[in-house]
Amino acid sequence: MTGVTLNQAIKRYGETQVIHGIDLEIEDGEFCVFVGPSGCGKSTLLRMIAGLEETTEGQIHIGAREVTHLDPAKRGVAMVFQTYALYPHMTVAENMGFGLRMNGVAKSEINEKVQQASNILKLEPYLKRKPKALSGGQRQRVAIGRAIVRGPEVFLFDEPLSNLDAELRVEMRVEIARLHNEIGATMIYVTHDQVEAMTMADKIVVLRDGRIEQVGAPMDLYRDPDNRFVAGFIGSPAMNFLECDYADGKVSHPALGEPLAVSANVPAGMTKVTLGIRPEHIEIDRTGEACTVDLTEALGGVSYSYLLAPNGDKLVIEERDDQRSRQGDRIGVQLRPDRVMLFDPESGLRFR
Amino acid sequence: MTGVTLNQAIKRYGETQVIHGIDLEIEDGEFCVFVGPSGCGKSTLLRMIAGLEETTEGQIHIGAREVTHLDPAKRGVAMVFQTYALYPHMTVAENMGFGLRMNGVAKSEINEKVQQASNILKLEPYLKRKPKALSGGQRQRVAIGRAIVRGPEVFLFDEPLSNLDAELRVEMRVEIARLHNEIGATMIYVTHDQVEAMTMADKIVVLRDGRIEQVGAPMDLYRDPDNRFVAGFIGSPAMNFLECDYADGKVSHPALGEPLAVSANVPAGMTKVTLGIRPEHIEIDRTGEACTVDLTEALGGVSYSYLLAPNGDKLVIEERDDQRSRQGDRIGVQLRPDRVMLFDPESGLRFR
Amino acid sequence: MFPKPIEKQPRAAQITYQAMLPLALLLWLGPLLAVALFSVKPAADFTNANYWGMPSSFEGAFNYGQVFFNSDMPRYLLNSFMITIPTVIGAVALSCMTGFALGIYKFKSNLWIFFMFVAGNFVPFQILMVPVRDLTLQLGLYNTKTGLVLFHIAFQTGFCTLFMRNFIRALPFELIEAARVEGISEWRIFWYVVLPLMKPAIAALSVLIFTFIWNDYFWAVVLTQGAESQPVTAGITSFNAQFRAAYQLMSAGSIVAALPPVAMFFLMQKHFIAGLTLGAVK
Amino acid sequence: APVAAELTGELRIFLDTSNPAPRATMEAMIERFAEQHPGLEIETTVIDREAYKTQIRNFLTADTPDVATWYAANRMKPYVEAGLFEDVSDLWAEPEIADNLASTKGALTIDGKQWGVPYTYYQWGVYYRKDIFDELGLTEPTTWDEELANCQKIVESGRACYTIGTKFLWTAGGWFDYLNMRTNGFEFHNQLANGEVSWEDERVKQTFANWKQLIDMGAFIDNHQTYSWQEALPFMVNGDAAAYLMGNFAVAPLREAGLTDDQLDFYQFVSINPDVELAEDAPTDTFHIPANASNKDAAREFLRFVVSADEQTEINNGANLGQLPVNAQSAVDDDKFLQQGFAMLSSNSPGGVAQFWDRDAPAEMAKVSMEGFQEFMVKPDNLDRILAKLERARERIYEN
Amino acid sequence: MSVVDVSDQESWFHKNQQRIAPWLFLAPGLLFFMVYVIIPVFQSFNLSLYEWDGLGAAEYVGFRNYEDLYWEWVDRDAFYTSLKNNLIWLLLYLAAIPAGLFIALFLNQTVWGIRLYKSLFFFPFVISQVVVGLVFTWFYDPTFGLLNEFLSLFGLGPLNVLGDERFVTYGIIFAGLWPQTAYCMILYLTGLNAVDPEQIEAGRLDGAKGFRMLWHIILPQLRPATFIAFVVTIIGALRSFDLISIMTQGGPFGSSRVLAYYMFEVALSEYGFRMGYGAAIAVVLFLIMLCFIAYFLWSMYREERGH
Ligand SMILES: Nc1ncnc2c1ncn2[C@@H]1O[C@H](COP(=O)(O)OP(=O)(O)OP(=O)(O)O)[C@@H](O)[C@H]1O
Ligand SMILES: Nc1ncnc2c1ncn2[C@@H]1O[C@H](COP(=O)(O)OP(=O)(O)OP(=O)(O)O)[C@@H](O)[C@H]1O
Ligand SMILES: [Mg+2]
Ligand SMILES: [Mg+2]
Repeated sequence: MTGVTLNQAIKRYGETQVIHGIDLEIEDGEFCVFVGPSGCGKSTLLRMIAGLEETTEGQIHIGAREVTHLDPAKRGVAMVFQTYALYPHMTVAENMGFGLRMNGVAKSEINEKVQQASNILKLEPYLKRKPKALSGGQRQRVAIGRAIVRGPEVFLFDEPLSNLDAELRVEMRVEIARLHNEIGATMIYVTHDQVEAMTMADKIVVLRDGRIEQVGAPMDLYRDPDNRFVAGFIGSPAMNFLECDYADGKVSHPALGEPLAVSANVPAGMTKVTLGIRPEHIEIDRTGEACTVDLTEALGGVSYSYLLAPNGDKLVIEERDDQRSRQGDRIGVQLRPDRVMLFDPESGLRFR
Repeated sequence: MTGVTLNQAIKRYGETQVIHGIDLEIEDGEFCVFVGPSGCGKSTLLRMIAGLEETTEGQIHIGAREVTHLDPAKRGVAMVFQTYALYPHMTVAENMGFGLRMNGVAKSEINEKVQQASNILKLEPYLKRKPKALSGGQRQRVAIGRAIVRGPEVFLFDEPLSNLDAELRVEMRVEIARLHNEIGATMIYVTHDQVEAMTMADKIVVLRDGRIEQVGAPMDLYRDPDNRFVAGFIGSPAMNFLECDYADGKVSHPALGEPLAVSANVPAGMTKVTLGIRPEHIEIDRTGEACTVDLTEALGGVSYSYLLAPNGDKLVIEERDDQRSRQGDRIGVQLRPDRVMLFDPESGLRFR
Repeated sequence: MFPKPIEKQPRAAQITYQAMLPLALLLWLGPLLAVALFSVKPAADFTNANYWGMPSSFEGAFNYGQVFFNSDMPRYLLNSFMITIPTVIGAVALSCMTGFALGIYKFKSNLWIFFMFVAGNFVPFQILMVPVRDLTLQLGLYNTKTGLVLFHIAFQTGFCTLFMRNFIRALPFELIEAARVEGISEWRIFWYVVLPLMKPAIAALSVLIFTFIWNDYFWAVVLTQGAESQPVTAGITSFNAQFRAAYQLMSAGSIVAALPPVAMFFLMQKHFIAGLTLGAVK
Repeated sequence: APVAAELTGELRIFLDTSNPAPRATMEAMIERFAEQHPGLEIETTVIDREAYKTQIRNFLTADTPDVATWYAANRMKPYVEAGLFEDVSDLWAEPEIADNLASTKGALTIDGKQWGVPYTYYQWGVYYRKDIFDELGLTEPTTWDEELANCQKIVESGRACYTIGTKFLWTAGGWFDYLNMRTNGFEFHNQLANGEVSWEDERVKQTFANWKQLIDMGAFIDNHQTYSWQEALPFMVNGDAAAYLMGNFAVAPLREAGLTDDQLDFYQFVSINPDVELAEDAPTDTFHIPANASNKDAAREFLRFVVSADEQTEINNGANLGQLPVNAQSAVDDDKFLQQGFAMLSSNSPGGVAQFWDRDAPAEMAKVSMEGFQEFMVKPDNLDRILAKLERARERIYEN
Repeated sequence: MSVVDVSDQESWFHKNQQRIAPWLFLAPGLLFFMVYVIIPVFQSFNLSLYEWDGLGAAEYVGFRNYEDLYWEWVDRDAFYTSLKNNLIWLLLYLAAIPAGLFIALFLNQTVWGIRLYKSLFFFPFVISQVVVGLVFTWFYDPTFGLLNEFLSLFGLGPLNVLGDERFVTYGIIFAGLWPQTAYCMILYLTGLNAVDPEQIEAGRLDGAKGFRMLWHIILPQLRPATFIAFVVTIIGALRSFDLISIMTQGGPFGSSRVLAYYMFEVALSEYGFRMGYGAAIAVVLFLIMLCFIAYFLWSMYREERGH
């Protein structure tokens, strides 16, 4: 059992509290991704798990052991940094074997482990090179290799791909996913990249201001967010939100024409709700005239139109077929009612 | 008339020639985007227009004036740099007014113009700040403001958004597009971002190794590329290319099952052609078994599946509906014949 | 690049520039060239008031021979080396450690200790003169190379710490964190991770300190006297007393005294300039 | 010596005679002393002459030798007052020394006790280019008027009368010594050195007025403030200056520079005020026993040995120090300058013998005043300001 | 809750490693620095209240030494001269900054062999001030110095720079400017390397050229280099000792003294050994320098906070 459990974990820097009592259970072998806006505490949380930051209050367990105040070295974790943090004066092989060497492991054993890891990561041709002589992707692979060699129970990644360019990012993403399949260790991964989070995670943890907003599988979060923040954060382009009047199970908004019946447990007496709908769940009604196309962006296979509702609200819709809207067109929209979500305008909580 | 015309423009650095006789006509008020792989000469070309690089041979006209050997300041152009290149010791207002000040414009007039520009870009609250105290997006806006204030006939942008993070990039993209609509000046814009090129350009110039591959409106390039390079370069995920046998107007490939009839003017005697098809123009035939799903990536509204053809070729397909493939599935594919393109395997030229 | 690259300017400007470079250099190094010229002249040239003309005969070998075989110069040179080299080693070693401590660890008094080093580095060293002299006397190290070396090490530690700490600050902190996660003790992090990365700084600093110490005159005068322990800067004054008004010998002596740092500078030019960039401009 | 044979232990001797010739002389002398005392282990340390002046402060308090060289008069006063020198009045009571060294006793006496013994001294005076004097038809002057007349002729011939280099100040002190002693007498000079007379005293002003006469007529070379005494030698060698007021040690470099004894001669500084007796500068170099010495018996024996008539003859002869022996029983080398100097000091210096300005006046006062002399030589018009400054310094320095 | 074993010495050290380690690393350097630099500063303060000739016992005299300094100031004596000269040094030495900038601009090109030129121009900084002093002494020599040969070409001179109390300080400062300019030059050369080329281009587009480009765009970016050049020049000016000692020994008649030299002269030279008085002079010098140290530390503090 080498899952990771956080129990009311709190982090303060002097007066300012940046992590507010996080409870989280990460299963053995799970791939868990932390996402959230910049400054929400993703890195801090990860570094608390690694032991690089003191945990102010609460407990952290790795497997059955409590590690809250343990030395980083003793936690059985390995970390991969955004900047790779390779030792520039050592060759790839030395980089990977360094931790073992310092801990007095025999040469032959080190060699063997380095060999294994470089096998997995296809690093053999580069073992004798210094990091300088490697490309960004290769460096990142070495950093991962260094983590693997130590055979940790938990891997920690802090935005490991954000220094790579788009193409390489895709490649390495696939690589890390493959690695996870192969060695099956628990992995915790911080990113702010939608695509990485969606495609790699078994479980996504959405953080905001040092608190967990929602935890769940990627498509669960996409389809079934708990609140407006998660709904808006996951998915690109972001979900559209319209402030609507609500009455009798129906929402009305100038953009919609007819009030729309939505099945959601809106508490009695609510007259205003926030409606959420993703761009791809809006269909165009070319006979309608309620909205104006403000701008269209054709990306090739898909295009996005930015609509202005009669009351000035904005809506993004996705169009796929070749017959697309043009700037200035007046069109109507129809929302797929099963995809419409309603949120409390105050708290942002979703009415399910 | 303030279009830009390049006439056999050539640039050499010592022995190495990096721009090979470019002929290009950019209309007055047009938004022209240069794209191409890294090192193809986009920046060099832009800087030749700006006058920051000597033009070795050929002529450059801005409007009716020949400017080939004119001082940058005298060309009536303004440039926005990737790194913003704001003067760190001047306030926003001073930054924007600096060019006018250098040209001896009266204080009151400078103030007025700065005011106008900051109006357009919503920079009023920041006029007194130093660039250090601004966010990336604000800085970029100031850089644009500085360009506007000088009232140039031509705006030049060199990857102006690539230092911003994803969200801001979208925002600023819309902003620049709006600005172009508003002031209607000629703009030349260098980027390597697909989305920017597709959404902003009136005209895209695809460069490769210092030569123009194709010039045209974005969707024209997307739908009707002249050659394999352009076809592969424009669109994301990239077009799939399959090396096929060709006979009697039909192409055959292990992934396809039946040979597929394609209408294209393939020269007589050709037995091998390269077939190109975009991911969104492939349909899944769940009864088929020719291909294996190697990996799927669900991004929410859309998901991409990476297929392995029986002969090991790779194919990416886009799936939108909720019933998606899973890793290991065996499926067949059907290409939309009207969307299939054929290219000469040698020269890469398209058979239309 | 500012000013505008000369190769982008008209041919005439380029040629003028190329021609002006050696001229300017001659002018700039004029005084030194004069000394070099003096050092190969025969004594007769000075009595005949042929100060600035060509040597009437080339006496370089004789003059330098005098310096090396007929004066205390070799001893002074040797002293200089015996003072400079241990100082360089000591100051660099100490400051590697202080720089590491101040650059890597977060503790309350960190910044204050750092500032203390910096401030001490800029203290007018005259204020240290009397107490340091007394201290050295009490330690029985007055007029010994050791006494001079110890003080130099201590005083240079201020500057070196400033330099090293800023250099270490600029290293990616993740490297240390990575090592910590790997379970490497602090001492070994210093030894195996940080020290190898500081090689360029160490090289740069060594050259700098070498020059500083070699050229030190003040402390040489305050803490030592006599040929058995004085370095060449102080030695050259008594050398000059010995050969008073023998300009050719004084010149030769000066050239000899100036040579080692110059040689050092040329050998390690790259590091030297890098060192100034790092240590100073930072 | 009768008691000598039993001496044992270690004898450490510090010398400041660092120039090659004197060094060899002293080492040879010590060698001879060692031969007489085979039981004694002698260790000699030679320290650079300039360095010695500051180092003596250190070794007198720590790591002390048994015998050390130094200078007489006020120069030894700080150490005597600090109790760092041994009282050797007992030696001076011994007839051999009492009888033969009487002439230098005063220079080594403070508070009525003697604190060391001299081993050599040398005369000061005017060294001049006899050939130039001959060329201009001049003779050695003896009075101030003759001096001025001579000088006038020399200046008219396009030369300076005197070369001098005042960069290190003390050479100007020599001029002041002579001018003041000749103008106001030895007693007055001593009082001034001891801070008993005001610098703004009319008599002092008279001294400077005499000096100014020379300055105004261009007697001294230009730019002397930029030269050391050695750097001023070439002016004399090249014939740009006719004379040099200097100690006898100047003879060697002048000879080395190629002047023969035919070209070079010596005369006593002229008398100015006929009412005062002639007095001379004759700096005395000395040996002392530090108070912390460990082998004082041997040290005393060494001092006796140094001043003995034979040794004095030996070490001061032309081949060695080339200076004057302090023992009246010794023979003076027949070098012409030594002979003249010896004659002058023993028979023509009734006023007394001064040590030299920077040995007679306290160090601080010497420093400030010599700076003043230098300034005066360059800007004689500043005299009042200079004297006011010296007077202020006097008030401060002698106060405690 | 599992408690870590504290009984073992090893493990206690390990547990507190991060807290103890910096002090262990600091200890030797700090010890040295304390003993040789920090404590002596305070000792000097203390000593300045005593009168002591370095031999006997020190006598407490309170502020007597400072009082004497004050009177020297009032009487325009040595202390006054030294302080005045120090101010002249401070002011004129700063000329090294524009001069260094000028040479740096001149050399900031990429022609063949420029690297060699740059290092040769840096040369004067590497050689000892003792040698520099000697060289310039000859340069100024009233009988054969190059300066006078040069002046005589214009029918001027002769000038005895080092022998004339009106010129001597300027003459020495000029000699000092030679290596100091080289130092500033190298600082500016490295600074110019770091100038953002895009800003220069932006400036060109904005129509700034030549001096206006330098003033408005380059100089502001060279601020860090200028700052360091300023600091090292000020400190160099206040520390100036070697040149004076070699070239004039404070003369003629003490007119080229500065505090640093005066202090040495008073405390340790042949006629000196007024230790307390010397310490008092050093304290004054220290207080002047303290303004600059404080300014420097304050700038650094702001920057540290900025990060
Ligand atoms: N040493 C510190 N002292 C005070 N506050 C800190 C410190 N380190 C981080 N913080 C604060 O803690 C919060 C969380 O920072 P953290 O680096 O964990 O954010 P993040 O989610 O990783 O952001 P990003 O996506 O930008 O990396 C931020 O508001 C930050 O300002
Ligand atoms: N000063 C120079 N000397 C020699 N070659 C140069 C110089 N500047 C650019 N080049 C070469 O010119 C070519 C075009 O460079 P340019 O910067 O225009 O490419 P780019 O298309 O802007 O690339 P990127 O997308 O990476 O910015 C490159 O191959 C580059 O190596
Ligand atoms: Mg982070
Ligand atoms: Mg580019």
